[in-house]
Amino acid sequence: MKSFLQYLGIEPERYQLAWISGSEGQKFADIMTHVVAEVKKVGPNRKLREEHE
Amino acid sequence: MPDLDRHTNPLVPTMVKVVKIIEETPDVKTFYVTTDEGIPFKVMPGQLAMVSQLPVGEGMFSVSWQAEDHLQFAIKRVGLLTEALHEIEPGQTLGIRGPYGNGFPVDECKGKDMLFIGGGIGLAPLRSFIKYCFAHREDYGKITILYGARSYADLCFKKELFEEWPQVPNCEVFVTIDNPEEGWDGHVGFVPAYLEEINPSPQGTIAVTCGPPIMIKFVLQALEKMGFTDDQVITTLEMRMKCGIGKCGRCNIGSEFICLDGPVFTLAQLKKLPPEW
Amino acid sequence: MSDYTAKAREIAKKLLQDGTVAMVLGWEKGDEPFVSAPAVIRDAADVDRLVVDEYCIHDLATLLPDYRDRSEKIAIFAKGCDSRGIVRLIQDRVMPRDRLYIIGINCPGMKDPNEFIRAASGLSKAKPADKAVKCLYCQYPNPVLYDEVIGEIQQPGEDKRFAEVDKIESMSADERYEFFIKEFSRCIRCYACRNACVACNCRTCIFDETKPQWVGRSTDPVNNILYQIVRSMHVAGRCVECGECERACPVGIPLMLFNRKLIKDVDKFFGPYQAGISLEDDAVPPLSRYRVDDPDEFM
Amino acid sequence: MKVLPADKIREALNILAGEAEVYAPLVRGDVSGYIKWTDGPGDELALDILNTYMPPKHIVMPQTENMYKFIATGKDAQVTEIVTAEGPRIIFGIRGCDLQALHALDLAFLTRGYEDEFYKARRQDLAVIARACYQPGPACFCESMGVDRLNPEADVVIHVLGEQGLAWEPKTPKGKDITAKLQGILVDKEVALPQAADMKVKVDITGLSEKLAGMFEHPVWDELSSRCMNCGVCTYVCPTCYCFDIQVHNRGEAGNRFRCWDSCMYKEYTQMAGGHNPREFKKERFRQRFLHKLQYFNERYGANLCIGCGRCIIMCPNEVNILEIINKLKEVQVDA
Repeated sequence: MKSFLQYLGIEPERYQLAWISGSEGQKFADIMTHVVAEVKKVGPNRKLREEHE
Repeated sequence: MPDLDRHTNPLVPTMVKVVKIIEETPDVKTFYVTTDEGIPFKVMPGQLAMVSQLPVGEGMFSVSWQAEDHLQFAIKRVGLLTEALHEIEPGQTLGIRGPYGNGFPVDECKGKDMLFIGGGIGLAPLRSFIKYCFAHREDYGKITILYGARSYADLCFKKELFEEWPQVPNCEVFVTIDNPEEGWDGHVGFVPAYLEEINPSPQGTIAVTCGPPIMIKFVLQALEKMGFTDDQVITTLEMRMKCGIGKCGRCNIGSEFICLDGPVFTLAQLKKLPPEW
Repeated sequence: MSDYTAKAREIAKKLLQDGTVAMVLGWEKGDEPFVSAPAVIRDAADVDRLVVDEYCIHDLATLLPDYRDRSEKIAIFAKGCDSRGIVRLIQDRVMPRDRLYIIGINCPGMKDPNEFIRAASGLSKAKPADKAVKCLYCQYPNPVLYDEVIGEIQQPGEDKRFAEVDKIESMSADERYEFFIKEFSRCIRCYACRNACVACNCRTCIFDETKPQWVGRSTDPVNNILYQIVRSMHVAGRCVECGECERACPVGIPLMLFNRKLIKDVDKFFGPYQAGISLEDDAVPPLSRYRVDDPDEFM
Repeated sequence: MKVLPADKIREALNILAGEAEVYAPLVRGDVSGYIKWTDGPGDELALDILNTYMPPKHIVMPQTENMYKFIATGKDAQVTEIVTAEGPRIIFGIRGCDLQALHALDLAFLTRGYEDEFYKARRQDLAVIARACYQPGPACFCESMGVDRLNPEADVVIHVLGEQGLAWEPKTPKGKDITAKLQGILVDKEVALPQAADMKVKVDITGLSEKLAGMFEHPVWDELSSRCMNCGVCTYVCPTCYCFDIQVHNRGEAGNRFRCWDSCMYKEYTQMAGGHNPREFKKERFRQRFLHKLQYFNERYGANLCIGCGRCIIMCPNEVNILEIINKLKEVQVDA
């Protein structure tokens, strides 16, 4: 999926997937922080948004 | 720019408020809707209206009664829209457009004995006609109501069914449920079979039926066996509808549109149409 | 291919006459020499309608799901690509192997009747090609599964299937996005790509599902592309590269660019894997089975 | 006769586009259709192909058309705007077949009960510059469907003369208005109109509608539908297929309800919330399409819903051919 979205021109930073168990609170926090930081780097998304008037 | 309050565009809803909600059965609720200026439009028994919950969707429902100051819809929870409708509370604004369809031939039935045969939520459209007959009691002869549902809990309009309607002069009410259950000492069995037991006379009688397709099918057979002619039998059909005004295409049976030319047909009319219902 | 038709009629006649099958899925001629069209033959007396020529491009396996809830035995003609589609249907439990009598066709490549019809119609000035687009990169001209086979064994051409995918991959992200949005802006959402697909065999398609509705029905580039993302992901690992989706598309969207990208990725992450070439247990599509060592990269 | 010289056609379209939306037969990449004229790069005016792949119906019923906007907050909801797309539009170069299709749409949307106001808004200010069709194609059978291809009933009729340009014949007051706007570039000239070629395909549909009324349950539908794969290509490229769906789109509290083309070929089209589907299988949906075209529409509006343009034959991926179907329907025996 990631590779496919990238192929469509979507920045890979925007789609991340990780396995986190219910007991891994810290891992969840770390990954979320990481995702937010990565997405901030690429800026607001303009692609695949419904410009439906 | 069209006037939003008084637009005449048949595809754009008018806003109405839900003033009361009654729980009829575990999956049927009756909604009372109205506007500050009274009912949004007048409907004849058997006519339809498109009810929408913005933003969920729109669905066509039979108006189960037009009271003086509000319209009633008895709605069964079956899909996405009806599930959403079952979640709302009084005070909710809904969209409504209509009235659509032909409605029951109330004038043609004047002077006749009336036999109403309903199953499940199929009583909702019949109810508008039944109550119309009661409101114009002198215009109609003997009124017989036969109604069935899967269980006692699934019977709609219980208060009317058991308390009010049996009190109406020259009116008989028969109720049945599909399977025996504790506390129920009434009739048990399917509607078509019960109909044959009651064996009403076709003499000067109009039979009106509405219910699940399979019930309608067997009721029609039973009526035919009892000697009802095709002109004496009226039923209402349902189809998926989107526009309500005979344009969008899907609700046709042959060259007739259910939303416009129906939903009420006599069996004689139906037999001229392709058997696609 | 001149002798294929006679052989096909002979086989079909025998199968119908001795009661091996109740019907034959083949092709018959239309009203133009360049039209061969799918045909269902139930009577041995009608086998002379059958033809197998260079215009028999349609994947007849696409029609098999119509008969899934019945029990009669069906004879079906299958080129290399079609036979892979049949493997798919058997693996997907749409059609049991023993209800099929597969008459394989070793296929030298087909011409696309639609290209000819369009050229002849006066609606297009494009010249029809000698070989249909979907046949250009064929690696399986000979059926992978059959009860009987017609014709000489064919040699596949050089494997250049991913050349165009590689070209897209070498573009920048924005260029890729612009390219696809432009292509999909002309999609009319007729769902021909879905219906022409042998891997699209769900009883209720996600796009027909209304509770809830997953993809918007409005026709705009974004909803169109979302539709195609869902569709192609759905057949990822199950696409047999028959190219029918792209052929069926009335507005010429290069849909195989999506399918081949996913084929390439599935092969890279889970492979080596080719969909629909074997009925063995380990030939089940990678995304239809679970293994502890499945890679995360595809997610 | 007035003539629009070949080298002035672009200029004429630009003049008209200054006052109205002009839709002309254009080729754009792999597709052709009646596309809004902007004189943009990549669009090629296609007067030398027979017809466009996509029909002109979207001019009066866009594939996706917004109907109204709303806001729904908590228990409140209101319609905030009804979107009616009024304003002058011109279709340029449409042929008799597509024009007759437009008249069929008029019957469906503007007669028998309600008027469809969204359709009406797009339709009422529409001027038609139709093209007399002298060279029908091999899949064309419009004459059999009652189309007058040489004298289409339009505001202006044009005759394509090749290098000499277009003979220009205003027919109605609306057509005269349009002609007046092109005063500077139209020239008066004696020209010979092209020789009309005969239509190769003919099919007699007399009595077919009546015959079909008794064929609903005929087994022939099984055979006829066997080739079809139930995609919607034929319905979307058909200039007369007009079925639509009503859908909603919202983001947060605000949204809009729109309608979009729908197709009787899809299972979802008649799928009811309770689970019942009167047209569950391929045969039923296939039959619906052809009966609607050849019987139902006729019974209801007194016209055919097929105008013989041949697009469905040309575009069908599985070679379903309405002519073949009509001929087979005519052949079969119906028990009285």
